[in-house]
Amino acid sequence: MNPTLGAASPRRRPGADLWRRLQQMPLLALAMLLPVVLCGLFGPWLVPHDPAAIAPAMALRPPSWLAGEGWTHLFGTDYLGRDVFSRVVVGARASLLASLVGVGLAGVAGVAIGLCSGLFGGRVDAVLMRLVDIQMSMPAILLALLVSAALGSGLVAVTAVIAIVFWTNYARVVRGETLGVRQRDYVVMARVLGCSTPRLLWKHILPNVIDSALVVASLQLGAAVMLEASLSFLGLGVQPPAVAWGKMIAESRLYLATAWWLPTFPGIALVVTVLGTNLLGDWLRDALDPKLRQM
Amino acid sequence: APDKIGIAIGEDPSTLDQSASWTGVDYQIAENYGEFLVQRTPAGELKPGLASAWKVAPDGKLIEFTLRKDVKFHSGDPFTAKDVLFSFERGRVKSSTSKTRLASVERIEAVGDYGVKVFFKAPDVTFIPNRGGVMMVSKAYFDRVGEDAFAKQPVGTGPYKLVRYASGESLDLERFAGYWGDKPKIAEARFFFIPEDTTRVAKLKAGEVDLINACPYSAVKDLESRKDFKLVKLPVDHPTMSVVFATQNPKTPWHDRRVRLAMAYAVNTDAIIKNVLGGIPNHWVFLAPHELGYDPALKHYPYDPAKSRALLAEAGYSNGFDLKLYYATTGRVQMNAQLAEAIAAYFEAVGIRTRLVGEEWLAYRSRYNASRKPTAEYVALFTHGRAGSPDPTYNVSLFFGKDGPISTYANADLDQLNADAKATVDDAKRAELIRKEVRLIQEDVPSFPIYNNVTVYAMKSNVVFKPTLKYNLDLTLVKDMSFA
Amino acid sequence: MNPVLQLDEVRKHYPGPRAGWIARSRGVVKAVDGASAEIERGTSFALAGESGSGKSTLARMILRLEQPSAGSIRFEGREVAGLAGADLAWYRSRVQAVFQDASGSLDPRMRIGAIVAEPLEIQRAAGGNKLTKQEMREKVQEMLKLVGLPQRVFANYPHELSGGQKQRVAIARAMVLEPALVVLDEPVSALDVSIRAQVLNLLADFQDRLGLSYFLISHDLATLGHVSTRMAVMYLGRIIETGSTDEIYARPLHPYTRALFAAMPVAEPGRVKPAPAMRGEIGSALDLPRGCRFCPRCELAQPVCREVDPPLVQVDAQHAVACHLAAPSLEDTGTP
Amino acid sequence: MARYALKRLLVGLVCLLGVSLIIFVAVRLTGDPTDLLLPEDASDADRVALQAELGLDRPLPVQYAIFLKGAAQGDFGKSTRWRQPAMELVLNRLPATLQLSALAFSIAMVLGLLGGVTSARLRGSAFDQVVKVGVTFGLAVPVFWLGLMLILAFAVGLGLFPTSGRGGFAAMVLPAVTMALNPAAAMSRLSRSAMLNVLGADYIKMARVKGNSEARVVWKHGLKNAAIPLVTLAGIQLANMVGNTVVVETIFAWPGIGKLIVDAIYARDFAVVQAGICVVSAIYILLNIAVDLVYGVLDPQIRYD
Amino acid sequence: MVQEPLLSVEGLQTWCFTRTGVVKAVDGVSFTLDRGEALGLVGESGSGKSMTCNSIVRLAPQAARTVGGRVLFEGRDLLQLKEAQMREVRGGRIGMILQDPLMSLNPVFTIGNQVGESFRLHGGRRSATEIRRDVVEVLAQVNIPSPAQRMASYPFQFSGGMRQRTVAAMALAGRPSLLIADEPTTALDVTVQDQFLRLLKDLQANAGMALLMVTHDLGIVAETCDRVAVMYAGRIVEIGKVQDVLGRPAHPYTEALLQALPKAGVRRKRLFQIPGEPPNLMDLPPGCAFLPRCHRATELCKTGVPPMVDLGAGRRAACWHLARQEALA
Ligand SMILES: Nc1ncnc2c1ncn2[C@@H]1O[C@H](COP(=O)(O)OP(=O)(O)OP(=O)(O)O)[C@@H](O)[C@H]1O
Ligand SMILES: Nc1ncnc2c1ncn2[C@@H]1O[C@H](COP(=O)(O)OP(=O)(O)OP(=O)(O)O)[C@@H](O)[C@H]1O
Ligand SMILES: [Mg+2]
Ligand SMILES: [Mg+2]
Repeated sequence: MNPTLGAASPRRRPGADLWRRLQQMPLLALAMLLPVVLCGLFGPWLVPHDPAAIAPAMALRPPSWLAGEGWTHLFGTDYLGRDVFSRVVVGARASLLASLVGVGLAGVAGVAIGLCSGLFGGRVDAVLMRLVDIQMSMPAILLALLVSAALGSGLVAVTAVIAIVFWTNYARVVRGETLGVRQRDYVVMARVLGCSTPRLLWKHILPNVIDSALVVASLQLGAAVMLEASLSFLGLGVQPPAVAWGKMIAESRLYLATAWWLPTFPGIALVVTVLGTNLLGDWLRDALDPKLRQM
Repeated sequence: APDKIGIAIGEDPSTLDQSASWTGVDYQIAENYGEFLVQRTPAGELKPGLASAWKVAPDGKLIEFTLRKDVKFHSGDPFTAKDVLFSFERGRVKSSTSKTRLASVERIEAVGDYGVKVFFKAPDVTFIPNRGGVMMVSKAYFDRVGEDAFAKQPVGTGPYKLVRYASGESLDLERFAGYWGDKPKIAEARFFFIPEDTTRVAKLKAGEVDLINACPYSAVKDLESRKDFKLVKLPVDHPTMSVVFATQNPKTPWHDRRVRLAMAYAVNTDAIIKNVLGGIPNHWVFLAPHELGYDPALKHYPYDPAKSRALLAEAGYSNGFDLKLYYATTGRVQMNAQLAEAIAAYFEAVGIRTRLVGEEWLAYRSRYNASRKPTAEYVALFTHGRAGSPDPTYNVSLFFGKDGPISTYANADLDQLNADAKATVDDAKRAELIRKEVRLIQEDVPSFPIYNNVTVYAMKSNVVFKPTLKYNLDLTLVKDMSFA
Repeated sequence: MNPVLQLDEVRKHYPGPRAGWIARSRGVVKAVDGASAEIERGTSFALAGESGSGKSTLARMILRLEQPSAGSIRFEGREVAGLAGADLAWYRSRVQAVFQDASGSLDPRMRIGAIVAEPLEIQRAAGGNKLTKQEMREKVQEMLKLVGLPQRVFANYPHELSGGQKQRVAIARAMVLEPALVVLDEPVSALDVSIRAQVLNLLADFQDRLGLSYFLISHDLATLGHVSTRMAVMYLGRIIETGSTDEIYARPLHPYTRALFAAMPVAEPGRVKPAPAMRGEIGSALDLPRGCRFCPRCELAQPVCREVDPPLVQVDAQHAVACHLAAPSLEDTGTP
Repeated sequence: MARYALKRLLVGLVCLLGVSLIIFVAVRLTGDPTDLLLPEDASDADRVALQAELGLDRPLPVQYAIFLKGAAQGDFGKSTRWRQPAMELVLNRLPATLQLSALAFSIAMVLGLLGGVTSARLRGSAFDQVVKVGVTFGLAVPVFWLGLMLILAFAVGLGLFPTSGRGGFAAMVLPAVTMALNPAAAMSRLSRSAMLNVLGADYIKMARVKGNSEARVVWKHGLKNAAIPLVTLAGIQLANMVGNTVVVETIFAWPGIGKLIVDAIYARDFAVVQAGICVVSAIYILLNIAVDLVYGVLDPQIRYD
Repeated sequence: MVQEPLLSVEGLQTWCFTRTGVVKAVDGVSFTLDRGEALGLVGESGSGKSMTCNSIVRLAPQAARTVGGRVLFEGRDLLQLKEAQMREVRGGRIGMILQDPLMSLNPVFTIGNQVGESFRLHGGRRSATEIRRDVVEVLAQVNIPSPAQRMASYPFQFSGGMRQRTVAAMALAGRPSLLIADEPTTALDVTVQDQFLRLLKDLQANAGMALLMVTHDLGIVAETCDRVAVMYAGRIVEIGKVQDVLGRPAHPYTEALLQALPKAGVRRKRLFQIPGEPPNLMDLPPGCAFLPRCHRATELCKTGVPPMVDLGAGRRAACWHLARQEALA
């Protein structure tokens, strides 16, 4: 619709397109997520203190710089005298692992089911969508509780719970997208060319519905960390010595009035992560939409 | 002074019917309107209650109760021996706790309207300390209203009657004008059920209630520093938070006494109590000082990591070993997870590679039951029976006896000693036997204690409350409250 | 006479629209209701008609995206509906298509090179050719050159191209297998005048080079007249007039065809247009009128028109029409 | 329309059956309730006897059949924890949850719509940015933390509202706000993007061309067109609220159904879990049907008959 | 006596500020329009026709800003009016028909409601019955059969032609003195288009309304308009009476446009095609914007933007060759 703006101008160098897109990267989102991801990957090597080393005599000290005691305990210490900063840094791994793997598993399952449902329609669609309905009609947190009560607690259980609770969203969204894409001219054209169903799914439909799945995923990452926190609140989160932000926040609620630094720093980490993934999601949505990309 | 009081407690009772009460919270509420045959004073002494007197036969197999004649239920029905028989029958069926307490009873007979004879299969020194096992309910009322109304709108003989109950929300009590005993000072009480600790404390701070129970240790310092509030600490002692071993499996490192001892030496329980638990709980070696057989000479396992490592090396574990430490992630014990983390860290420090396995209450309980098998590999943070039972022999058989239903330990010498002690009615002699038992256990380390529970009541500074001592429940009896 | 494609009384009936997404549908949409035509090798056949008259549906049936409800479609003498396996792959390689919306018919996630190569790849997978990757690449580049696109677009995505460029990509894709028949469903309607000319010229070039046949759909009569040798006019699922394009341009017989020509705007200032010989709104394929389907809008309608559906009658060798009044006595009764 | 609703109800019933089956199996996977019901020193014989009494010794299909038969007659079994008919317990607690959900829902909708629609209108403005941050906050803040902070600030600190419990409108404010924040954020997000989609449409431009004021353009011409996805989300949110009140109910000691079900899960009180989740699911299904019927009102092209 | 024109656009500049640069969508457009006159605005896609119309009523998209020029309408500069005053003008003195009839009607309100809204917004205080009467009247005026009944219909229940006529009815409701129609018939069938254009002409003649019609179909211009302006790359390159411009095009772009049209009779002749690509408005060559595609291009054309040359009889064109001829003459 806007040929004059087409980028096929004669002065384009190879790579220029990539550079332009890089420039439009959500720098803020990356700035937020990069430290988080670094912590997740290298947390144990970055920390000033052993996050598990207890020192009961040092319990519940406020951030050391506030007391003019230098930078030894940047974020203070917890009820066992452990360094909160180190725990927040190391906690990134479990939080990210549970949410990334959980959301990833949910995504794979949900996308596959959504694709089948949307492409084949009819009875397959009816059955799959009823399954989605059934799951959605069960309250998520209660479902999560039931699952973790059955699986026991721990990182694996939390991840499984996240996957089980979240797949339906993908299934619905991808199904809707597939229904739309399947009628698009390029899919029709692929059929005119004699495309086989697997090729159609893989080459034409999946690449065109995966965006919305990615956007859903980016939104769900935050929700997944929250679910982890809620499970911890109800007593079923990850297990020590594993550290996760949700668990830290949930456990520190006893100290809300007396040791503000306990919930605050993991809380900030959580907010930054969710904000980052949401911004990234917004950007993804725009960036992956070729029409918007042109503007 | 006001005569209405608001109280926030952690949980709903599971039943209102006092004859069916079986959990701690049930008793917290129900003992305000239901009563036992025998009473306890706030100081913890036993005194006549609905039974004005009782006589224990010399062989300990029969107790004869004489009932008060002036007692009326809230429904207006008089209290008689028929009610006692009915209550015992009902309690045995309806309440698992009562069933246990009445296990030693062979039969009960009424002697006229105001006398009751209880026959035992074997002497039971816990029967009177347990105040006669069940709270009294009215047979006449039951016959009149039937099961449903009886369970929903229970009547008792207590100083208060139950007027309203909203599940999950609150419960109202009102002074019973026809009460046989001393008239309590407070006319009305409302219990709020606030499961979240922080909220419960907030409710007190906001002035919405006058008193809360199970005040979290983390809030104690803050409340103590404010002059509007005061705290009452009640040693409940039982159960005693301990590290418990399933000792029977020879394949496990802790089958070796030295390893268990090493682990006891590895944990700085004093530091935990002081820094993590706010210095509030008690730390008894085994029994509380007021208990029969208390041994002042007995000392704690000291915190001695060097000795711990030496013992481990001696037992052949100089490189440590892998350990799974089980603990409960839900349930009513506060700061369980924190405690588990601390203990795990101490074990790690002497080379024991500890993996914490937190389980939700039921799974945790099931695992404990399963660990009674001699093949079990089991070390857990568990609430063991040490101090604060009706009688020390009762807990020893329960928790340390070979056939003890919740024992993961077996020691023929101990069993023999305990059998002797149980059969000894003479207190001094029994005390000596108990001291021997305790020393034996202390030496063999089937478990080692971390702390003994002290529950904290927090209240506005104008509230006067004397909770019942020397008893293993944190009762919240309105009759013992008043305003200054 | 060697027709590439023969349509014989082709029909397509859809279940009527559903009221809401769960209620049962009512009625039948007769999207195509008995269409017959023959397309000669190397020529262009054009189809005109009002929106919703069934042109695209017919095209979809030829492309085997839809099975006809009745009638037969034969390609090079073989019944299209019965093709399967290798035969179907062969058919897919012989019949190609270009649609109106160029941006819609190019997968936005594929690069131009991959789009144009796709028919080759599919045919290779089906055993239709044995080209190497390199040969395919060369072939694609040759096609891009033929349609007048610079080599560098090979690595571009469709959205980076202008509308005319995209339509040329779509044409390149259609031509890469050197098909016998190309179905063109309004290939230039969305394009600007200047670009339209480029694309039409391009199509003509390909026809000259490959000797292929076009089945062209357009409602722009000027375009259609420029391109086709034979044409047909559809109205509500039925071909109401067909013949050589010149003949129909010179002597439109059906009142609807006449109205169509009359309404066509011409860039000749001062030309006085005749009043439209038509009234009312276009009918619905859902409930067709009795008799002639054009008669509710026809200024000339006679009683017979309301009773009898006129068949398509050959008026001369080059011209057939479905109108009671037009064939052959229309001249006699006098035109309005 | 009635026929359509009936049809949907039937489908809903099938869903409910699926829910009950899943819950039935899941709840039994979580463990055996007898451990909780028996005193610490109970014998194995006691356990077996109790299992028999609770009917847990029978094969699962038989148990399920018994459950279904009872449920069909409105009997969902008796609570082992509270010793009352399970459905009675659930229904007693339901009004509190519905009340809270309704208020929280209203707050979420008003906040979410106002925020989302206005930031769509003022796209790129400072307001838009503020809403964006607010939305993220709403999506990132753990509910329990928020609830406790609100209690500390508004109940303990300022004394404006009660800390907890049920009683009067004031008591509902804090829990409702706590519950509303997350859905409000989601609503605001969705209404912003739905509104942006709609605001680009030609009929919106047409409305401007006609001389409508900007407010009328947005709230009259825009909102009704953006409404379908919003109504869908709203329906899901309202339904989810009923089921996801657990945390808020725990913190605010709100005597609702969520806390009941969680307690029941912990107590392995199968009957209450089953009854509770079935009720919540039924509400969800009914709300969904209602949402579909609302579609018909909003979009003239959708007609059910 | 020279009558003041109804609309006089002078040096209008509307630029789009995008992430990648500034698009000078409208860059110095000037024209006048008298009362009762019909002016066609033609040019290829993206040449700035819609942007010009939108700028007149100040409804250009968010990214766009009118950075220069004046729009004198009935003596007032529309660009200086307050938003509230502008709302009075929109839909009141100036009616507008947007491109796509399917999309211009709000799908969730009835036809009656939407047409009525135009009356409510511009007719002063009137009762519901009065408005209803007006709606019926205007719907009848645009040939909607049984308007009283069809008022309760929703847009999807109308055919494309009926929808288009409803949009016209809304535009007419305020009794405008100027009607702007932006490609009013692109989505329509020829027969329906024909009907609609006839209607538009009738209304214009009967109500004495001026018409500014955007299209890229020269045929439509020939049939409907008195004068025509040809746009290329954000500027008007030629303007004059329809017969003159289409009959003897002065600007090479106009000429090319006419040649590229397929002629119904002439089959299989190669069509004239304008070489090259449409211009990139973000990156125009320094001289004449049409230069890269122009067959007359010379070095002269690179010297700068060609000036408007008056060719007499209200005809003007912007081409360096014409300028030179004039200079020589
Ligand atoms: N899948 C379908 N189900 C039901 N009806 C359909 C379907 N596809 C097309 N139709 C109907 O068939 C009729 C013919 O449609 P078709 O798309 O073939 O028309 P067309 O002549 O190509 O129109 P246009 O010029 O607008 O492209 C229309 O009334 C349309 O609504
Ligand atoms: N929001 C926008 N951001 C950037 N550029 C824009 C925007 N809107 C329009 N343009 C550009 O402004 C120029 C003029 O657009 P306009 O819509 O006026 O063209 P037009 O002549 O009406 O074309 P058409 O015939 O396709 O309707 C185009 O090049 C277009 O790309
Ligand atoms: Mg079509
Ligand atoms: Mg335009």
